Amino acid sequence: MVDTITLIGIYIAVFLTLGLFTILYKENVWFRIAEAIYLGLAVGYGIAFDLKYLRDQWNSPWSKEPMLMVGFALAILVGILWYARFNRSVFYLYRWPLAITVGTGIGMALKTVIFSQFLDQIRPQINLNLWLPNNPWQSLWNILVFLMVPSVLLYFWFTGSGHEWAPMKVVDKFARYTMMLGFGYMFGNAVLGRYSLFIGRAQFLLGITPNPPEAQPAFWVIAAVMLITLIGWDLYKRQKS
Amino acid sequence: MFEVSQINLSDGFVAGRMLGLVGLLLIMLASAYFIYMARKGKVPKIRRIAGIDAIDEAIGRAVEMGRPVMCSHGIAGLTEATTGPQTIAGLGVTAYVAKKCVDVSTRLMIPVRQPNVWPIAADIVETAYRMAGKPQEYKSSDIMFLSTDQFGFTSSYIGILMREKPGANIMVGAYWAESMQLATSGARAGCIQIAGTAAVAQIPYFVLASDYCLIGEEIYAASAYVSGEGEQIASLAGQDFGRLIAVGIMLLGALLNTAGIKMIIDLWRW
Amino acid sequence: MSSLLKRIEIPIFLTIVCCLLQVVPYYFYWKPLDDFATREAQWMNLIVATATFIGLISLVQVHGANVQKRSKGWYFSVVTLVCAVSFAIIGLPLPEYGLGSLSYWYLFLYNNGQVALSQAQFSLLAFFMTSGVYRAFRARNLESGLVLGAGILTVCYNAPAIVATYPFFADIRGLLNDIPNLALNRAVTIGAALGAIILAVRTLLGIERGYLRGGGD
Amino acid sequence: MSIFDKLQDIDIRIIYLLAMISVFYPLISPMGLPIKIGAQSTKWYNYLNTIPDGSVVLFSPNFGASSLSELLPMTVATLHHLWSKNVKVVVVAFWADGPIMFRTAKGLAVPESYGKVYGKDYIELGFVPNGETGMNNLGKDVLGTCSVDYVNNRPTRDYDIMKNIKVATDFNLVISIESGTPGFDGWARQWETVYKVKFIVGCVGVSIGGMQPYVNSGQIQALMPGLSPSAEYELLIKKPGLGIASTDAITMSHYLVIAFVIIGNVAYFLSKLGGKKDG
Repeated sequence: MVDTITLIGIYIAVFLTLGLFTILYKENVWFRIAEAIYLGLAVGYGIAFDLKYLRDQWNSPWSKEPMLMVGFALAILVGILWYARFNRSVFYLYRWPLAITVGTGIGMALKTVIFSQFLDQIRPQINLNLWLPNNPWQSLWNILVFLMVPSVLLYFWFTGSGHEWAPMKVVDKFARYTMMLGFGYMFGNAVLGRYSLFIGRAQFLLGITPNPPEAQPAFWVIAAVMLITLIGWDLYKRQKS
Repeated sequence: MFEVSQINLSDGFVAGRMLGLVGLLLIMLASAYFIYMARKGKVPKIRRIAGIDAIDEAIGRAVEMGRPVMCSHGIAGLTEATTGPQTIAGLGVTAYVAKKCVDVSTRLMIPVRQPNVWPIAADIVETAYRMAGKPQEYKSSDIMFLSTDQFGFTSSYIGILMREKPGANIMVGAYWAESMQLATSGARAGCIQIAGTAAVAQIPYFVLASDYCLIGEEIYAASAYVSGEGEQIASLAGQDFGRLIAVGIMLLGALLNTAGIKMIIDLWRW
Repeated sequence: MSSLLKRIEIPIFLTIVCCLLQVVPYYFYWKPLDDFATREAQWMNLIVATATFIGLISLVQVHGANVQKRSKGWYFSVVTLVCAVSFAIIGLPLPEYGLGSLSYWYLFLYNNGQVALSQAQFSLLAFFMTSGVYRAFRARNLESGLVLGAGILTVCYNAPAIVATYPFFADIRGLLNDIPNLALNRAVTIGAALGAIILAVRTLLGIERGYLRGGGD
Repeated sequence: MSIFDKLQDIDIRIIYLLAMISVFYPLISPMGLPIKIGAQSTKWYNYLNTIPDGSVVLFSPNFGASSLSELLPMTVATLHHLWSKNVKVVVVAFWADGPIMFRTAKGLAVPESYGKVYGKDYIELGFVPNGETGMNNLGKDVLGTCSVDYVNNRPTRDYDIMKNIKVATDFNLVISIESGTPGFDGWARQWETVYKVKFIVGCVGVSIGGMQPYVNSGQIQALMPGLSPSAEYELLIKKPGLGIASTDAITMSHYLVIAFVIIGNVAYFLSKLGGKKDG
């Protein structure tokens, strides 16, 4: 048997879960309650999280040396400039922290994308062996990859009039077929992933171990209340009109 | 794959990273060259990108139906290496949409996830109103900060779609698992939808559930394309130049490799 | 003074300096510079974290106005505001005062509120997925037929009972995974890298307008 | 409107209701549909089996509440497997909610029930911020990056287990259970490349496409993608849990998806045929 507060917690969790699920029927008051709570909690969570981050950073490493302390204070001061946006006369100052953020971000992107997303992706293409006498099937697969990657790349050619060139039309077709197969595959995989999540929630609602068994009665009660009110409200409105 | 060593670096150029540096400089300089040529009046022709052309149509539809327009720049921040640039690209599209919506006097709603992106979105819309000479019509409450929580953002976004029933829902930027929910809910609310992302895993949902889809790098081209400015369009020629290098090395390298010549792969040791 | 501070060149200059600071020591190593770049990246994270209250301010602007005007559904706005403020306070990083992320009430709200809600919202995807599959998976032409075929074969592989009975689905899925999926991912990744590099060029040259000047001049 | 047109346009709420039934029904009354142990889970199982006694394993739960349903079963099963062996486990998360997620998993695979002692056989070092930069820092200096532990807030160096763990090379294996970034690419760049530390990855099903290149290149030693392999793994270690409990529901829901695709397409073709006849 669990204590009362835990039990209340379970009822709250079940209520919020089902509240969000009711959007599947239509926009309604239960969904709006759950949505409002979610919105509030998430904003509160974000603030708590960021402040904890700042405090942890202060503890280690920023409070270790005087120079770093100055740096920390400076960061907070620059950070306060974000809020200049809310003042009409100095609003443009928010662009300074923004510029620092964007500049650093682009810098970090520039140094890594060329490796992880460009050269390291080209490299396995170069390593393809198109002729494996002992393994004709593998040769065929390699040739397909050898053709597919460049054709998809060329499909996105933006400038000039290359796409009107007849051989390019073939390349474009081939690229589209490749993409469609790839998209289908990714989509098929996602079905499993998404159902896994729902199954997890369903296991919670049914109180299947290790979830608390108290969740199941809560589920039936709250689901019944929500269903009756939703359908009842609809019928009532239909009768009135 | 990553032979770059991070320990025991000595001062000077870093071995193993030179090919990257050369590649980076080549692509950047090529693009700078095309931009320079554009300033001199030589702007390359650009092919039509259906998804981007559809933005005007979508806004027009929303106006006809008397409904607002919803435009999202994705849910990523500005700093992450792969997603930050997508947010910037999304904001470029947002700027265009804002201008159009102000022109036709349609309400524009922008849902925001990252606190530090909110001021930019607000600035974009306010500037659009100011430039059209009607700053008093700007409402900061339409730049809606929803939540930093991924699914908190999603549930509110869906709620707004269902309640406000916008005529157009334009989403360009970095998206993760919420892509499917947003696109399906938009379709259910009857929006005409244009969606684009460079997050590969999310593209299939956008392809299936939206009316027009920008795939991968098309979103980076989008802000240049909609601006209609020569310099920006010219930068895309740099992108094509990089593409040409990639395709050339790939094809040649694999052929040589099959013939037993490992010349090109040795470049990776630079 | 203010007209000087207002100049757009200042943020563009900051952007360029911060960008180069990250890139240069990566290729041309000089320990003091590299250490400084690492420190600057951490420093920037502090600046980003400082922006956290913008969310709350915007929330109060929107929902506070709702409550004040008693506009439609204002009571939901009250709920939102109360939840936001109370969770933020309970989560303040002050364990000395019984607050913070390990406190009883924080974990109570986190586990029963945040966890329940985010899982529920995430799991709704299963439904959207099913209706999406049903509506969009039509073999209208060869291309949509390919999406459909690849998708349905993968679904078959992922169902434990199906693949246990018909193991050949595993082989088909292997081919789909290793050929078109690999090729697509690789090509889009390379293209996205190119896009990001060119976007950086535009930003560094100051011609990318979206993020910096509100899209105007 | 013909029956075929109607079948092409079933009310979305009926679809949702059937989807719900396809999951709830098998959970309420399990059907025991067949399940076959596949290659991925076997590889994972064998890989963990071959870790020599006395190894040090870095266990990294990099996910949050929203992915808990999909990743918890494999986390719990892997922990059962680890506790049953004579290895030391250091838990570090690069995802803010990671430490809380580990607590949930630890409650289901209790180390003490295997005679493991906190601080001697395993330790929780909490969350390291800044993603990949954090991984890099941890590799260079474990004690400096995590100066205090998560559970008691005591200096890390005071614990027995940390006596010989200073840098990345002191670890024999990294196990990362993850739902996004920071994740496998960070491990590849910061640990595998630099220190040649082997790593294995458990991920959500949707990530498998992006990981494939790394598995092909041999950087990821073993991959556990999503719930179905988790269930097989539970069978392998003979600890049936949430994964096994889910398999019927997975199969039933997938049957439903297949059925809808078939209904939609057959109706589409028949109505097109019918349309031609009329015209």
